[in-house]
Amino acid sequence: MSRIGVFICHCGENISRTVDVERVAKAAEKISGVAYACEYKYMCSDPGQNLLKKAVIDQNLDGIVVAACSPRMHEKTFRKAAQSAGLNPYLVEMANIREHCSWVHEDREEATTKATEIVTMLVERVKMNKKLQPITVPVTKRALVIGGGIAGIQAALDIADCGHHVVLVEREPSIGGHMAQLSETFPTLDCSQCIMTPKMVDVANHPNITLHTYSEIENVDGYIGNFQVTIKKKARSVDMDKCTGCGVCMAKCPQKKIPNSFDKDLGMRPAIYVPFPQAVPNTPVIDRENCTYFKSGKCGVCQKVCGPGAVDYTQEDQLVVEDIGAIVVATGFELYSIGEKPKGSAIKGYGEFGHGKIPDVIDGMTFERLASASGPTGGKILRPSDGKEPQQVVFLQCVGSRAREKGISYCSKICCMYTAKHTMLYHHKVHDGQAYVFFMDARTPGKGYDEFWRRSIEDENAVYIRGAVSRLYQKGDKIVVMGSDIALGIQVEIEADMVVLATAVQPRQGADLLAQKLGISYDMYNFYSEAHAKLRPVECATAGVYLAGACQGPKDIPDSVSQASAAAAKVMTLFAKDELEREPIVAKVNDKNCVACFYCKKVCPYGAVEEKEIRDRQGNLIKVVAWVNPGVCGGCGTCQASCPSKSVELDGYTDEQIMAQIEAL
Amino acid sequence: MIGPIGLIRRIGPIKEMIMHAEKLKHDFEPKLVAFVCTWCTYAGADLAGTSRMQYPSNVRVLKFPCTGRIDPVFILRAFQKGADGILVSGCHPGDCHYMAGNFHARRRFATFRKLLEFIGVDLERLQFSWVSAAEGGKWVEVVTELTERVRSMGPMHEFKELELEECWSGKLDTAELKEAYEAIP
Amino acid sequence: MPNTITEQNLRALIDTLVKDGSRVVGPKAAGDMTLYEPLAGGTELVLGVLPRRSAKETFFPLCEDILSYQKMEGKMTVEDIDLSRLPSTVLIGALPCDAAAPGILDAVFSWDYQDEFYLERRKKTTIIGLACTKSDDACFCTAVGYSPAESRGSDIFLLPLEGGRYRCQIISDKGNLLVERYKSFFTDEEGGNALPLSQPSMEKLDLQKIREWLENNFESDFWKEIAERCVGCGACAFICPACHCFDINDEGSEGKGVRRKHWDACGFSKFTNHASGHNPRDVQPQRYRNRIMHKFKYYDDKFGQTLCTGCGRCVRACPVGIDIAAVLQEIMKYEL
Amino acid sequence: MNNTKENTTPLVDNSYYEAVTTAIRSEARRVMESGEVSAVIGYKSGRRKGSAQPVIISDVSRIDELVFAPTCTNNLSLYLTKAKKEVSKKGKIAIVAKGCDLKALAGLMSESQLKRENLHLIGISCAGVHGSNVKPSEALSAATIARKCRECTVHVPEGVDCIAGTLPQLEQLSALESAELERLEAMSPAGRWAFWKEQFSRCIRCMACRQVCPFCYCEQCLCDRNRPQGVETTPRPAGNMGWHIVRAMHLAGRCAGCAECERSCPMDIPLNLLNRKMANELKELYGQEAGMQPQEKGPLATYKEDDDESFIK
Repeated sequence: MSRIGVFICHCGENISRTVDVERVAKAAEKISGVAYACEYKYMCSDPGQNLLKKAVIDQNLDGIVVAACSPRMHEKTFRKAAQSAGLNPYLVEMANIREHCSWVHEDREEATTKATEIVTMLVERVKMNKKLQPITVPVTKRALVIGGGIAGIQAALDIADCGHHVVLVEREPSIGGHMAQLSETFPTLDCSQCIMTPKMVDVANHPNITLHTYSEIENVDGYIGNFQVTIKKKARSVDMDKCTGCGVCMAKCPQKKIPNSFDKDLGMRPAIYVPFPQAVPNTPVIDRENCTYFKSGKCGVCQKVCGPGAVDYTQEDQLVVEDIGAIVVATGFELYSIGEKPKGSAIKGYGEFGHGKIPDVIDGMTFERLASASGPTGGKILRPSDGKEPQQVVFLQCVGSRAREKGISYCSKICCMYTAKHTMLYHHKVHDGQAYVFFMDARTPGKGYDEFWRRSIEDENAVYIRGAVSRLYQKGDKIVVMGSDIALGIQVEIEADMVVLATAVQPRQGADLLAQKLGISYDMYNFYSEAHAKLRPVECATAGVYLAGACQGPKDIPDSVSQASAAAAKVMTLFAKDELEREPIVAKVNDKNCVACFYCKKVCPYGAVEEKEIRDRQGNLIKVVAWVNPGVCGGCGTCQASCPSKSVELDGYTDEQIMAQIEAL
Repeated sequence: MIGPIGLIRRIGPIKEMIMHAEKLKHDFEPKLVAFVCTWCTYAGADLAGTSRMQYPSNVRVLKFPCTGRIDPVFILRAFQKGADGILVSGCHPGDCHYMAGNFHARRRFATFRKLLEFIGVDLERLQFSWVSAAEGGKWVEVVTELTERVRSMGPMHEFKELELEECWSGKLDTAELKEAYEAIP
Repeated sequence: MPNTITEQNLRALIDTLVKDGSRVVGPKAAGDMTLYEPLAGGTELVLGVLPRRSAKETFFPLCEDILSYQKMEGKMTVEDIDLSRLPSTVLIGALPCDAAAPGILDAVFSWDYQDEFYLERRKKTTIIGLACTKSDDACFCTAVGYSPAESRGSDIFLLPLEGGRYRCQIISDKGNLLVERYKSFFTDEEGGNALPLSQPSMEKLDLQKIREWLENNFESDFWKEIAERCVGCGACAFICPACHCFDINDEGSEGKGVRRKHWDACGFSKFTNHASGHNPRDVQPQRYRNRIMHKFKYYDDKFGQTLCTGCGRCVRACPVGIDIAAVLQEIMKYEL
Repeated sequence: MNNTKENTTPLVDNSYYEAVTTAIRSEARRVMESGEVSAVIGYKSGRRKGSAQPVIISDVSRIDELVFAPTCTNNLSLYLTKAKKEVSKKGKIAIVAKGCDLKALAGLMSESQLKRENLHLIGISCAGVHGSNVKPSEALSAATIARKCRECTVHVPEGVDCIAGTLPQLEQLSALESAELERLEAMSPAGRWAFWKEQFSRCIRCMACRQVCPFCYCEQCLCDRNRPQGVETTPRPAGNMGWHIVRAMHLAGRCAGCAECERSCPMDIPLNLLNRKMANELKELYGQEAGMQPQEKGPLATYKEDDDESFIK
């Protein structure tokens, strides 16, 4: 006979406003097997938890149902509380009468009935709950950081400084990411490269960091503490060990007219190249698509001129497997290309802004390269079409962002600030030029941000027009920008020399594919999802995977760096122990009933099912059965639903528990 | 994938009906059971809660780690135990927390519903959906639609009738039995 | 002395019995087959076909509730079945192999424990048997001591005559009572000549010898040889007029449910499965041996009858062609 | 379940059965005598004229008991599964298999229950076998042939070690089962429910359908489990419906179509309609069906990312 305790939470008034909690408690008392039922204002508070602990001891409870908020919110809290009172934490279940009841229904009668029924179902379930013991698994104290932008670099350095080994993987030939492309940074206008490159060098020199550039994640196996990550090192065609970075090959390469994507295609580079002079590692890569040797088999100049003999045309993609304990994902962002509709995206393009057709309509990053001292124009603001200095520049904010009808509803967060910065940089370089900004709102929350924005208007002469642009078109060598000024209620037409679009910040293309390899979730825009928006903002729901930077959502540099350090701290917390405790929600096989059809093995997404031989004492084979490796099992339960004889059961979600709930319908 | 924007607009009238119109009383309130995965749909239903969206109170939610864990027997049992409509909902393809559980579930239920259809169960009572953690609005839409549909269909007699039936030889031919039988809603 | 009835009147009698509130059970078309089922009227009666299932379920249902329970606020209440609700029944058109069975089963159901469910139904049922005119090569009633004209077990026994009449023998008081009450349906004419009855071909077996052989051959290789092929279903037991094993199951939840009694079969592996997981009859030959032992030895030892009326149903139904008559013939070949 | 209006003219000449019987015996003798196999699973005659029953022969002297006749209906692969632990499976075993039985053997190999190298397959060029409720002495005719055989696509087995007999010229028979399926599919849901309710109400839960099924080799059937009870064990309409739904679901994607369940049902429930329907659906949905060669994964043990999801909102 069970002795279940039922605790109904008012959640202040969040629940009790619509649910008659006293009535629910009274009804709960009458359920067979319930030994104690009560209601309380805030169950999650200290006194609330104490109430629960006291009842566990005084009433000798062997199961608990807390009817309160979502288990996703407080299940851990109450399980911990019960555990401290001596009850196995897995004998605690939560009845969600807030998110699934009081907040979504207004009729008090209906909500009370529903709450009572939810509680009844959970009471029946908890009767079938079994005591479970946490599973301990060893932790490999090596971290993988995916992405070598500022977030990835920060996370890698922090973890490495703590004494743990870090494997840093970057897709491009050099680390540095977007920050290496920027000219100056807001709100201080210090040079981006000046603060970025030392960190890049630190990474290269750090004894605890293994750097894989020009590499991608091929596959991820395993689980927290015990990942096996396969990294594909793309063929560089240059031997990293032999190359001294002298740069002769690049100077001699006859192919010199390849648009450099680092410079947003404004500058040119040879076929054997480093993306920018301060690249780390400073080892060139042969762009095989554009290399004459690879295209026609003729040339081979770089190999001939290379003193150390580092150029190797025969190099192939290489797969490296690393044992990893924790993964920090810092794959960053890219700017929405408005000219074309990204494949498979729900987002609609902006044909009306002429991007991609009118050469002097550029995006924010292109402007950064124009303004950068190391950029294609040496820091001069010259428009791409004819190299003239633009006298009137129009900046458009919220291109893509906050445009629900175009498919993106979020705010890209950094554009207000960088557009303000752009107007300043422009004004600094073209003193008599005029900057216009079309904007919806100026969003400047951040230390020193609003002051910075005001400066662009008050000191740097930028004209801010509140309103939207409906159309722009080429007229001679001018671009006519038609828009409205809603403050004055008039139509505006500006003949601009150049237009800069603050396009939306988006996750990297293929972010969803990486997420699928990692088994982490992502939102409708492909931004990675954190485990909890407020309380677990740097962890993924998948244990052992952490997030840093703009891959989770638009972020500026300080936010990315903070999150990176936070993720690093999470990794270090994990690495502080030799073993970690896992939720014991894993599948177990009943050896007696298993007939070894291995349906479970066929459907297991984790490869957790193995074949086990059962032998008698003399060593004779009795039978072969399935066996689930508890360390590898992810706990999805697909095996159980597939098992014809139900010889495999997922702890925590057994058939008995579920059937009990169904019986109580 | 349906974005939340589109949804809010679509939910509008329903929400209005619930919140502003005179609350409609129905002769029949169906019992709905939702089998959902914890990572996507359960979280989506939580989001509907935190966003204070309103939907009919007929649904009871059973939480599973993954749709891959949901056994067709549960559906059968729920119908036998009085469910008038059933919803099975999980993560969108590719979003499964366990990589592939929902893919397996998709095949399993594609097959199972064909079987139920052949047996003569009206599939209008059985809804499958993908509702992500971000789609509180879609959760509301799916639940509201199913509730209204099943309400208009009336109670699910078939399985409940079977529960009360006996083989002829075990039947006690009494008025009481007849009465009990006729009392089935 | 009313001693014949026309087929027309027989059917009319059914109509009247039904009208008078009796449950009338008899062979009735069910899809492509015939089953003993409650008749709504005389036209439903099918004559001259051996129903697929035996008539035992008139007394011993496939499944019946024996009590119900409910727990309210920690208190358990148990409600018994009101047996007075069981309807008075006439089993009509039972062939000799079926009509004979209840007489055999009475012994076990009223032995150390009085099975009130069986006995109450038995008490309330009048059996009108019918001589058999149609047999096939699976039939072997003659081999086990019965015959197509066997009236044992019937309260009234009908013998088909030429011209659509039946001669009726009143066997018991119960039979007499029924005939008295519905006298008008019967006539006291002699009727015509008796129709030829069926003639099962199998010779009479020496059941005593078989019993003795069984006594000495519990551990014979014979069992493996004949029953290795047995798949362990319950088809033979369930359609058998004499098999009477049952299981009791509680169905429902902790709070509310019903206790049910339903047919079981010794061929099932779970029939003897212990809670510990140990199964004393672990393989099929052991289970089949029990079937034969029970029918031809144990029951005989205890109650002096064999549990087989030779209806041949199991022979026809066995998915793997196990032929109990052939098994007995096999045993007969052995030296004692 | 046989249409009595059908023609009772024998479909094949008796010499065909004699030839098949001779071929089985000679192959069985060869592999037994050479010591290649330890036993032969085949058919032998029964008491009733024309009847046959499965037999497991491990003694060469008994080889001549083996026969083939229209009553050799059983799918013998059943005897190789774990459900039949009384049958010793040590060493290599020879088994007589019709085309439909061979599909079951392939399925069992896919499910790690059998290994091809442990089997010597004596395939039958099969003209068809009796349906249920046929008097054993009757000849194979349009009236007595099993419904499954009318639509057989595997008269001649493939990938076996020897083929017994040559297939005689066969008459094209009408596809009764397909027609019945179509009839049911055209019904309203309520009509189908009434049909199956009526069929299942006759079920006595004798479990013959399960026990003869080569794929029901579970150590413990889900339907025998009482903690928790997924399906009521008592033979009442509710549990019967539950059992048959679960059975069909568990066989979906596995059933090889031997229709033994339907033949063995003493209550004539057309169970193969369910199996056949599920096989059709799975073939249409995922392009997979039971064949004479083992498959790595059945349709429900795998998935494709672009599987149909038109039914999902």
